[in-house]
Amino acid sequence: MPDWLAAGLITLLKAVLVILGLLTGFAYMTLVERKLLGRFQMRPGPNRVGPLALLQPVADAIKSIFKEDLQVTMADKLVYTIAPIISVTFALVAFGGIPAGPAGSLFGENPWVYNLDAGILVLLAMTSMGVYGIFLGGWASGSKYPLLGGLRSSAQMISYELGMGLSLLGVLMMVGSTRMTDIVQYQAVNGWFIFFQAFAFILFLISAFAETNRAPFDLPEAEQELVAGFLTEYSAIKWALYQMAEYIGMFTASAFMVTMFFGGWKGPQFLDGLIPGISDWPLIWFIAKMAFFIFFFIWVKASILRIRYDQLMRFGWKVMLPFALFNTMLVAAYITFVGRTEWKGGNVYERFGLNQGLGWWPLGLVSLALAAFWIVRSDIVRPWFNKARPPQLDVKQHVTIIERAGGD
Amino acid sequence: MVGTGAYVALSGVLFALGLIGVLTRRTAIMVFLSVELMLNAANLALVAFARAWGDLVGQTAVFIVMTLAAAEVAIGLAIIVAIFRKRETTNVDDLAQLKG
Amino acid sequence: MTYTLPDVNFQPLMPMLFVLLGAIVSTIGAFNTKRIYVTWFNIAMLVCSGLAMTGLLGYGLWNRDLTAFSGGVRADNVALMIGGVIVIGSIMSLLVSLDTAWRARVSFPEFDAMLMYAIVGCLLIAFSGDLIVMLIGLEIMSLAGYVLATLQDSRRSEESGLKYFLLGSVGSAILIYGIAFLYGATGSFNYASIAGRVAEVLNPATVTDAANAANAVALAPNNLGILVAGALLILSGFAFKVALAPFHQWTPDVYSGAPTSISLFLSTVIKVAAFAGMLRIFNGALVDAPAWHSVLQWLIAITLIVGNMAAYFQTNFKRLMAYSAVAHTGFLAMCLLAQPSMGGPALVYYLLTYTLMSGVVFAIIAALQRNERGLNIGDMRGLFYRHPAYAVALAVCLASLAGLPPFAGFFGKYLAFQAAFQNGYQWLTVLAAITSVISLVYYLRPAMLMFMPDRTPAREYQYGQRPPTNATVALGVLGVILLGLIPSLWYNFAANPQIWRLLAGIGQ
Amino acid sequence: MMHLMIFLPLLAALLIMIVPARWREEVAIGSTLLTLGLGLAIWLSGGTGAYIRDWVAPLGITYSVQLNGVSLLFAVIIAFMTFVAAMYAIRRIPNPGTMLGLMLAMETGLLGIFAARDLVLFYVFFEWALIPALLMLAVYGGPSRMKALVKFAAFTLFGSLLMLLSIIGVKYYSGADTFSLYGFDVQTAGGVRHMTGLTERVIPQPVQNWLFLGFLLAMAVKLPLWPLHSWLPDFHEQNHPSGVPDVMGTLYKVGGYGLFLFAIPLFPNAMHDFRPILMGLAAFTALYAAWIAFSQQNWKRLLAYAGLSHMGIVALGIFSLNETAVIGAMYLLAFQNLYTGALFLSVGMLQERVGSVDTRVGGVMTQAGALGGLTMALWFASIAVPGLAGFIGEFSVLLGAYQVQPWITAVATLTVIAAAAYALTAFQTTFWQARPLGAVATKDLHGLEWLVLGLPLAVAIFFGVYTLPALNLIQPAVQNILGIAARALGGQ
Amino acid sequence: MLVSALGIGIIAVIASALLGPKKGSKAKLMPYESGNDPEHGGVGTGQRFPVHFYLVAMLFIVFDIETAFFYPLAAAYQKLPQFAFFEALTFVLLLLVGYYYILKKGVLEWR
Repeated sequence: MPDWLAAGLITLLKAVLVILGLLTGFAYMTLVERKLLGRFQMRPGPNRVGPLALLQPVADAIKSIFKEDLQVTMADKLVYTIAPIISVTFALVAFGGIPAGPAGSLFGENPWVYNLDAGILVLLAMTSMGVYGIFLGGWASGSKYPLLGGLRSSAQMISYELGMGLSLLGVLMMVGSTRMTDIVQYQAVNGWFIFFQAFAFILFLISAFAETNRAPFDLPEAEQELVAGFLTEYSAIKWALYQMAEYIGMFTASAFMVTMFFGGWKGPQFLDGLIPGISDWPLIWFIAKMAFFIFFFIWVKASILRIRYDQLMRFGWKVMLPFALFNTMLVAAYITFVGRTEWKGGNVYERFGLNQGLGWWPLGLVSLALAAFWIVRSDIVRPWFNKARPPQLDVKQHVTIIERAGGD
Repeated sequence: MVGTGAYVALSGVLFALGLIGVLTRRTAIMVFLSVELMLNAANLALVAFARAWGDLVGQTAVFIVMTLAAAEVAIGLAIIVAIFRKRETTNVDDLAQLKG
Repeated sequence: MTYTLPDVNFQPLMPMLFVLLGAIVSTIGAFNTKRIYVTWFNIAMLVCSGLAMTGLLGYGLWNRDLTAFSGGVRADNVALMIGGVIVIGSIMSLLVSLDTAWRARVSFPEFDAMLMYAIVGCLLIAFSGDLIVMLIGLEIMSLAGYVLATLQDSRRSEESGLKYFLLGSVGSAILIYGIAFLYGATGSFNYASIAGRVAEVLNPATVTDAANAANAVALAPNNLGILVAGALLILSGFAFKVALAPFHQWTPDVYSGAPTSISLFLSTVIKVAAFAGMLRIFNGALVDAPAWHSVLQWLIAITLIVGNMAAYFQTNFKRLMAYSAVAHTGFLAMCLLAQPSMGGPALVYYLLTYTLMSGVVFAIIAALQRNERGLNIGDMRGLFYRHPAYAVALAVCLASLAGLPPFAGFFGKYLAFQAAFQNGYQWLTVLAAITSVISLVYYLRPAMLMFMPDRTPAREYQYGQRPPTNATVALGVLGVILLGLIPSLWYNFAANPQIWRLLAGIGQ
Repeated sequence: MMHLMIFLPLLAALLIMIVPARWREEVAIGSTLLTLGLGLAIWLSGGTGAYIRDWVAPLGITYSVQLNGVSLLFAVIIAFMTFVAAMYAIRRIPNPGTMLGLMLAMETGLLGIFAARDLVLFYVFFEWALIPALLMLAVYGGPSRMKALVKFAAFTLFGSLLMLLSIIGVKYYSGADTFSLYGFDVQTAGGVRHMTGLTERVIPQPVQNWLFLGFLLAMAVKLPLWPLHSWLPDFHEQNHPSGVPDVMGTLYKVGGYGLFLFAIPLFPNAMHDFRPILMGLAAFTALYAAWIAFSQQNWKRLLAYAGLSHMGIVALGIFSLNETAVIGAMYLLAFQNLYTGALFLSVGMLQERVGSVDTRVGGVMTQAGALGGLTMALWFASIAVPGLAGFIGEFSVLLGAYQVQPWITAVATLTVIAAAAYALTAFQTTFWQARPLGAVATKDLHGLEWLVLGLPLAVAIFFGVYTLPALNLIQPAVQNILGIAARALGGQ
Repeated sequence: MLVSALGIGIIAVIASALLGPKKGSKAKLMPYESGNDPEHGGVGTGQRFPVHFYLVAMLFIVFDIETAFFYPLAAAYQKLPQFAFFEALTFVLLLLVGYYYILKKGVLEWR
């Protein structure tokens, strides 16, 4: 068997494994979510199908396959069918680029399906492809509410994509590579980025919630607003595919956050003192951290109210974008003016007689302070996006124009 | 390893398709999309030539062309939307107001 | 991996930075102040830009041939002269817009902002040292131009804007594809190195650099074909931009569909900039390249015939001027056929005079028209007895456009003819002379009608004469007469053969 | 003095735009008189030398002017006729400011044409003079002036643009340094450098023919030669009935002069080769125009065709390249302006009195004897009655041309007879015959009008009898020019 | 990866199409508009949506390209000389000009 074929087959095998894993994860996550939400709301949650309702997802799956697949008369048949497939496909593909362990840790193979130089870019690109699924689905339904819902969801996703992309730039500048394994390795050596880029992390977290259409940004599912948004005319398996895409998106976002800010597959180094090698246990740390974020997603859904659509958009454009940009420039300035010696009279450490080994920590402090300030004094931030100002017609100018026109 | 010629040929095909689209399509949006196709053909050619010359400048140029394409999209859509909202047509032939 | 810093030098950028400052101020400052202040500020910035080019601001750009950003920006004398023309045309546009923009309902700061951005693009083309910078400038200019053409909230202007946009973007796409090919054939975007590589491609024996030799050999069989294809694609792309027939179809619609003060801008400054690009590429980078001459001469021939014949049948003066712009493109492009040392100065001279005379004509149309459709030729009967100064100015500029001495247009035409004639395109000059006769007829009709006494009530806007327009007209007419009587005022700067050798990067 | 003479009228024209309306006439008459005086003074001083300065140095375009010989004679006559026309204009045209301004502007153009010794400068003045002529027609013209205007301008420009091409070609192919006819020296850093003029070089032959054709086309339109003449009658017919613009238009027949001064020295071989065809064309033009004139019933068209017929003779003389004929042609060209111009003015007077320029008015002589008499005298000059200036020129042309192409000249001679026929017929139907019933009484000449018709007639008689002053100017110039041509021909 | 992911989606849809019941009725297949009869005729027939969405789309394109420019810069930032910071600053400032403009124009206001 030629090498390339073998490599290809192994890749395919890994892909299928990841997908099956994700699908199973999705199925059980629905269960977990319902259970947890039940707990949060002081009720038992699902508890009928099988022990601990463990068979509930299976029942749901069977139901959605055997359910009647409605197709609205005015829909564009082809696009209507393709849209959910697009959605789920790219959601699945996105996950494949995230490394779950060091090279060769998965039975001698690499624990990722693909590892590209531009890993982060690919990941962002794949996640943004989800917009197509949603927009096309809404448009192809041939109905008013799905159309508007689809538009709104798309607008929301693209708006927050900016904040998401920009908030990662600080990390990229510090690492100097867009390859995810490099980023993880860097964190293993220098410490997790959550310590240096707390502010960026908060921005990223919020964007991730909006990107995955999760509460408090789950406008597409806001029944009070537009029925069920782009999902209004979907049912059965297609509806299930959209749900699948959403949950897988959540997985991806969690994994991404873990990789970027929480050291990826590496455990905390200080634990090595207790149990040697614990920080390198493959997959374990990764899945554990991911699980925390998935829990976090559900936690937030249970705790925070859904925000209004105009608030959502304003927040995205007026707060996320400028702050993400600010954060980027902050890091850039730090690198240039603090960490470099070429600035007049040596770098800042030397000038103030500080220890050169401080590394990123001052930046981390600044970032943390910023994040804390941002959260604590959110009542100052809030009016920036909360107050709607109707566009005003400059009456005076208008009148002057008419006067100067001399009645012509 | 695919040769430069093949890439250039492919870009030529794309460009020709775009040009044909420009010449035959009557909807402003479709003409516009054809133009985008032509731009991407240029990008492909640039990348292929950049590889042939072992030179990064060509790839930088692609970046700039992408930006230009985006700017064109923004402005083009704005114009098309402005007209669409007034006239409910984007058919180039319907713009009878101005005949060459 | 090592990174080499581009040589950063803001001096050659100063003219553009001034204009950019104006653009930015119009973009963000206009929320707090009236448009008129913004416009005056912009005019001041343009003047500063012009001064920066002439070197009156404490440092000189003239004769210094400064470059920046690895040769991406070149402030050589050619750039400075064309930049001067651009600035003059822009000042005229802004002055006219002060009077007429509110009548055309485009009197808002965005108008100024777009205009200034377009000027930045234009200057960037003139100052470009490689294809990328030229492309960026061209696109800034074109995109702002599309917006300008559409800015007025009327169906006419929006449709013309759409037409402009669609055809313009097709032109850009073709141009970019051509640039890609040129890069493929020569491996560089820089004009000077392209010119060098063209020589190598044509004559591989001259290759000196070993690395280049390897590359040249690797691509050798295809190089010449790719080069020619690239040159022709770029030529067609520019033909769209400068409105050479048969790529001119958008011109009359856009020029007559857009508000007149914008038509002024589009037909002068934009055209000047597009020609600057052509000059840079065809008389600089590709001066030795084969094939494009012979295609260009046919394009010019078609342009001359189509432009002049079509203008002959127009009854709307604004539309007539639009076709006249097409016809003049033909004359202007004749300069490109010649050797740079001869065609270059001719083109620069012609561009200035063309800007002045076209500017005046559009300014007067803008001032006197009752609506944005422009004046009908019949409406101009007896104009001399109602607006004598404007009528005389218009007559002077029309005579100049027709190429009658002692006005500047004559020398422009003379130089263009001479350039083409002495470089072996005698048949083209004969054709140009014959089509000029047609052009004379269509310029003459409105010019003469103005002087014919008329008893019917005035058909133009009565309160059109305002100080800024007067200033524009005075500037233009003065320029047309002075340049006609003493062409050396401008031509002597351009005639130095040294600067045209530098255009192609020879002798650096 | 020479530059002052050329540009004084233009300054006066600009002054007319500025000064109050009531001073305009004084300014105009004064400046024309002054110009004439300057011209005569130059004549008395024996002409001026060549004055050459760089104009557009990189292109070799110079400002080189000279008033001597033929050009001096022409210049003086133009100054004189402008003065005469201006006198008539202030009496005849209500609110004549614009007209006077245009006339003066045109005078500068015409003087410039004759003074120019640089091809491009010549072209510039050539076109310059066109503009006031067009404006006169536009402002004061008749009902269908637009057509006449377009025709006039299109014909002229068609020729002159091709001429521009040959001007470019002349310098390019001859290899001269400047467009000036004569070479000159310039001070440069490296010492004195001689800039070769056009007459110092010879244009190679096959090219010379083409360039000559381009040049000829412009001159033939202006002259005009058949078949490029059709703008002429329309132009005169549509002009202001007073005839003042026509006078300027008549002066404007610079084609012959251009052929003489530029074509002969620059394209001698081509002219020599084309001589039979060109002479035939000229003779045909003369005869054809006379024939057409015979059937005209509009005085202005009639005069236009008469002028065309004269120009045919002039062209015949120039193309023959024979010294006698060329001298005659120049003589005729110079004085034809006088009497044809004066005739246009007399037609203007006639129109003022009877309200029409029709040749069949009848009986004017009975009431306005002086008008009729002076008109008749001018007609005699026009049809070359001996003792008047026209005769000298026409006779010399025919005499000289006969030595070159006897048969063609014989045909041309018929023109003399035809001229007598059309002139006398028209005169008879207008001035004699019976006055139609109910026609208003016509007044005779009064005041300035005597001067307007009398002065040109006096000059025509003077030069018809005493030719020496004019010949002294013409003959050396012609010999000089033909000498240059002969050198070029001999060198071939 | 792409192939298998695509496969899953397609298989699911086909399975459902084969296995699920098909008993559509007119009312059931009518677009849902809160019980009202649908107003217009389906996909691509002159449906209008607020122009604001176009604006957002355009703004996204512009700012996304800006982000795309930032990525290579960020990846190479540490190896670049100090000049890179000022270049980035210029870029961001120019971007902010546009941002300020749309902010003042009220494009980011939602009603």
